[in-house]
Amino acid sequence: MESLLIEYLPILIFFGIAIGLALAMVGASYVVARQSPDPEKDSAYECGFEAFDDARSRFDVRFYLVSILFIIFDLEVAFLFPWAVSLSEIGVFGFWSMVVFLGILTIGFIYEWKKGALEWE
Amino acid sequence: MTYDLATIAPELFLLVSAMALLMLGAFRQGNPTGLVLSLATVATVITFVLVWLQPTARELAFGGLFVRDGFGNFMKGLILVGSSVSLIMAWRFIERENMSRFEFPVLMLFATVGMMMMVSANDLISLYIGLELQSLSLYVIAAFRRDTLRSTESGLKYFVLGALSSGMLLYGSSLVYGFAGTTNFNTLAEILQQAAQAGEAPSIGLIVGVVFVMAGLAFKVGGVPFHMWTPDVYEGAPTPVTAFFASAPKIAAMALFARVLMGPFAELVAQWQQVVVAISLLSMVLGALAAISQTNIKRLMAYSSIGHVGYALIGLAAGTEAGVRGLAVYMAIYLFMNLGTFAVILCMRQKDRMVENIDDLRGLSRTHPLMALAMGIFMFSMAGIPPLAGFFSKLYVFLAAIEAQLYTLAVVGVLSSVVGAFYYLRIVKLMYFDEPAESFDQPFGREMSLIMGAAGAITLLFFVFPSPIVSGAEAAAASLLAAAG
Amino acid sequence: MVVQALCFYLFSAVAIASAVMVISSRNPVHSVLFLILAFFNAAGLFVLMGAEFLGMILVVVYLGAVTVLFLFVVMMLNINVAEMRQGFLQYLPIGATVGLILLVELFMVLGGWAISPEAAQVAQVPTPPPEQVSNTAALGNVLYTKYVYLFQASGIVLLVAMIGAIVLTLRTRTGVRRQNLREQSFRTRDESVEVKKVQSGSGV
Amino acid sequence: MADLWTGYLWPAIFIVLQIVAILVPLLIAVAYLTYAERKVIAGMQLRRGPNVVGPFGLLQPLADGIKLLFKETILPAGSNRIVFVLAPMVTFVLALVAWAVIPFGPNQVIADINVGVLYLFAISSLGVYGIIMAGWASNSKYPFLGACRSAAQMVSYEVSMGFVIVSVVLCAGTLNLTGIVEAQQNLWFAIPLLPMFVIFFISILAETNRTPFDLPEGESELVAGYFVEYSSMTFALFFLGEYANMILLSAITAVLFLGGWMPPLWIPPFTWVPGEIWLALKIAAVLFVFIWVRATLPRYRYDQLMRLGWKVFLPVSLGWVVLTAGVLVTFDLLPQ
Repeated sequence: MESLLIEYLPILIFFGIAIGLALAMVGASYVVARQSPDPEKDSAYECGFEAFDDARSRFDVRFYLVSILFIIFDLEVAFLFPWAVSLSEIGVFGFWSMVVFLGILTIGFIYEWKKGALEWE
Repeated sequence: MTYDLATIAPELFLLVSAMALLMLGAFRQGNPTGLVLSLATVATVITFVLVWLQPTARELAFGGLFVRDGFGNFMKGLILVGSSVSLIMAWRFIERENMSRFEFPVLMLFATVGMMMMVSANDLISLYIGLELQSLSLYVIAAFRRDTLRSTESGLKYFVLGALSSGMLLYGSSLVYGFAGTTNFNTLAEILQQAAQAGEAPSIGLIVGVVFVMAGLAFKVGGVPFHMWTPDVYEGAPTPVTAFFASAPKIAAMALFARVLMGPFAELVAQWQQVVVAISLLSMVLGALAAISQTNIKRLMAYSSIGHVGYALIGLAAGTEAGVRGLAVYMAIYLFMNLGTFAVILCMRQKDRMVENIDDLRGLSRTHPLMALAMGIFMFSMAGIPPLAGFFSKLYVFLAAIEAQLYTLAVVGVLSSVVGAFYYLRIVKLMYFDEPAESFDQPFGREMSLIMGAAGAITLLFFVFPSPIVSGAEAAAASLLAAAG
Repeated sequence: MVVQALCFYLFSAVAIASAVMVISSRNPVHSVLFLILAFFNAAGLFVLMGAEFLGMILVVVYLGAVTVLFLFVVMMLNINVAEMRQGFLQYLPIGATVGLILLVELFMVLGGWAISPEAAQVAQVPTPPPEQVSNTAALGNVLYTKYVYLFQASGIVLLVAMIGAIVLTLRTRTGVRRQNLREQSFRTRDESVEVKKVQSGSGV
Repeated sequence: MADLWTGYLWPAIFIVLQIVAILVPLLIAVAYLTYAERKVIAGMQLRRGPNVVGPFGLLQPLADGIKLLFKETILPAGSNRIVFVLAPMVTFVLALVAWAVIPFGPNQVIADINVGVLYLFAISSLGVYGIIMAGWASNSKYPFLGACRSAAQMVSYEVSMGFVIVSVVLCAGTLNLTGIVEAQQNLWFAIPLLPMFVIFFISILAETNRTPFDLPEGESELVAGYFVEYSSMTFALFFLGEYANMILLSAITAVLFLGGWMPPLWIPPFTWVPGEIWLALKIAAVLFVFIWVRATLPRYRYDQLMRLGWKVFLPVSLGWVVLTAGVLVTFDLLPQ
């Protein structure tokens, strides 16, 4: 238990150092460089016109669909990891158990394919 | 392992057919909905036969995660009747109402599999997964007409509150696991028995956990104070879906309720009894009072179902074999009355549109005498007028309550059924004594008449041939109690 | 040991603080960002408990996938927070009461933290110590064999989720011209090219 | 007091030194990767590339860095400032911290955790946040569109990356990166898992938004994608983060498929070279392919990109996982 956690300590420190470095770099530039904001410079990049409205209002349901399908397949991957590690323990039964599981999800995948959910237009 | 597969044969069959139908729908050219729907109905019927053929001896599968016993078989049979009849009622509906997509029957089948898994759960984890499979499919079915505001709203409401209740159930289960060290029902029962023999009071954490689990289940059966979703969801969901919601999931959740409380937590009866009594009392009273002012028939049925849940819970509150038998009989009869009523509601169409106002039933006796007769039977039966089936179902639970000395419960039950009779009889009055409104569209379809007729006959003739249901319920109760004891 | 305790307090303090910010911040996107922070610290807590696999999977699944979805939805729907606030204030008393009751219950539970000896015995499921078997392998050793029923059932739940997502969100637009790879690759010269003799002096 | 020093401070200082020993070369490598990219592409296009600042233009990256440092940090008017500044930091930090688990040689790794592969997978799945946050916080159309595209793209390719990693884990029998490298003692996984290797490489191109999958930044349509509004050091952080990510993913490729620190053959001239050098060479080779691809291939169309991810890579990699496992189980080749 202890030894397990000791290995994670450097990661924590690494995070600390990386965050510190990022802050230092942005901060240094902010201090060193001359800051002279003006409204034209600070306006959003457009084709020359003023922005008509808020940029964040478009909602394309496809992005939603892609990310929900991603969640499902990501879970599938999450199930695969322990299986891959302990396949030698659980042997043939474990293998077929996973094949059935993947088969169920493949049915879903085929269904998606046929419904055209995987196509971007 | 092959042995285990035989134990879950009905579930397995239904599951495989659901997946096969999904593929069929995806690959078939044209609109495959009609075909998928009829095949789905056939699949539920075959599954019903498979359940029928299953031995009633108690048997564990998959290392105690799954149990098959007489109680489970009885309840699964009811669930399958509910699903198949709802599927039949959907035949015409989904074509007419522009929701003709083959996913509908497939999701119904998945929901049914989930319910069967719930009923057979012998572990908190398998309980949860069965419940989620059921709920997830139902959320989608409720919102199936995604272009209508009411359907999406009902789906969303159902989802948000359902997710909340699942969360509570899960939280409760984790507390139970934390304090008892196991999620298996048999082991839980053993631990609690040992603790009781050693004279220890059950730890408070365990009790809190059980209460949370009960709150989650009460949500699923729609008992007060966890009923808020019922009227909105019933009103918004497409009508065959409402019929389904009011029948099969209710039975599954009720069966689960009974299994959880009478099985692993049988020793804690003193603790959970008060909660069940409270839910039952509140549901009966609210179901009776709130229904009076309703004008929409689907909302009315929602409140009526809340009330029925209250009555059924009386049987559970008794915590005895007689009580569970009462519960089983109640749910069986409720199923038939309910399906019949929804068949009538589904026939309420004017000018090619569904109408849902109670007033639209005015003078039905003159325009459609047979339909009015059937509806009258269902209403009288729901009100509990002898000698119809509804009377006996109430009788069984009240007797169980009195036997268990829960007099308040029995008295309030009788009183609220008197109040409830008011709105049931109002419908009868509308049908028989008011001037006819516009007549409903013809024809309804032969299957509708068949459902109404069959349900009416069962409700009417129950007192002549009570034995199939009652003896079945008796065996079911005995097998549940045998496992606990 | 001290470092471990310090990490625990760090992670749990940040997790709780960001959880509070999730419900109290004015901008829904900020809420989601705080949710990310809360999950991240929860993953840290998992690792502290020695459940490294769960910690990582929490990051992969919840942060890498679920919150991305949240963020997408919240970003693209302009949610009017002020409107939501009104309801919030209206129901605050009830909500606070329920919350308080739950809190009291929780304390009662903690107060009664005594597992009966019988329970402790049963609870001693033979879990191998982390030195011998990494907890990923420990999970793998039972999940696909002993708990195969639950494993397959969760596969079905995922299948239903896929169907549900498509039933509720997929809209096929008509009139979209898609690339047809088959057609493109199996096109022959004869189908697409026509050789014509053109008389000089006159057009085609 | 002595206890405090021996028990806590010395180890901590040691760890910090190790980290610095990785970070400094890494940042230098990032700087010179930009230089290398320009030089290589120039070479492929028969140009000379940077050649003014210092001998052969070698000081060019430094000059670029200093220039960016002295620029004004612009915070767009409609933006959400905190998130706006946070976004590049997220990208940068994530690109760095993943290095904690990369093994440079036997026992030469900062954090030798049991679930190293998962840690990398987790960190790379977080990479999408920097981009989404940038796109949203800028409150400008191009960044927002770029961020949406980028997020959907990264997410789509991550699934097949996951399957590829699983197939490697199957062959290695462990999630520990050192263990994975050691399992390639006799045979690099790139050979038995060749299709997976190819899929993995193409997926990391998409994951880092590189050509031919650089639609999120497509200059000709989205100006510069999600970092249109960035300037100065916030821009530099994105830039550094992206290139550090490229190096990181090349390192992961080397570790998972190309035997990490191991020489290609265990015979004298190869075994004389230390492991770190081998790893560096492998990383450089993969990076060269990155640049080569950029110089050669045109950009994908978005629907083609999604199709490649979902309809080709996903089924193929999933099928390959099952195939690998099947072969391993049938012929009893599973690592114990």
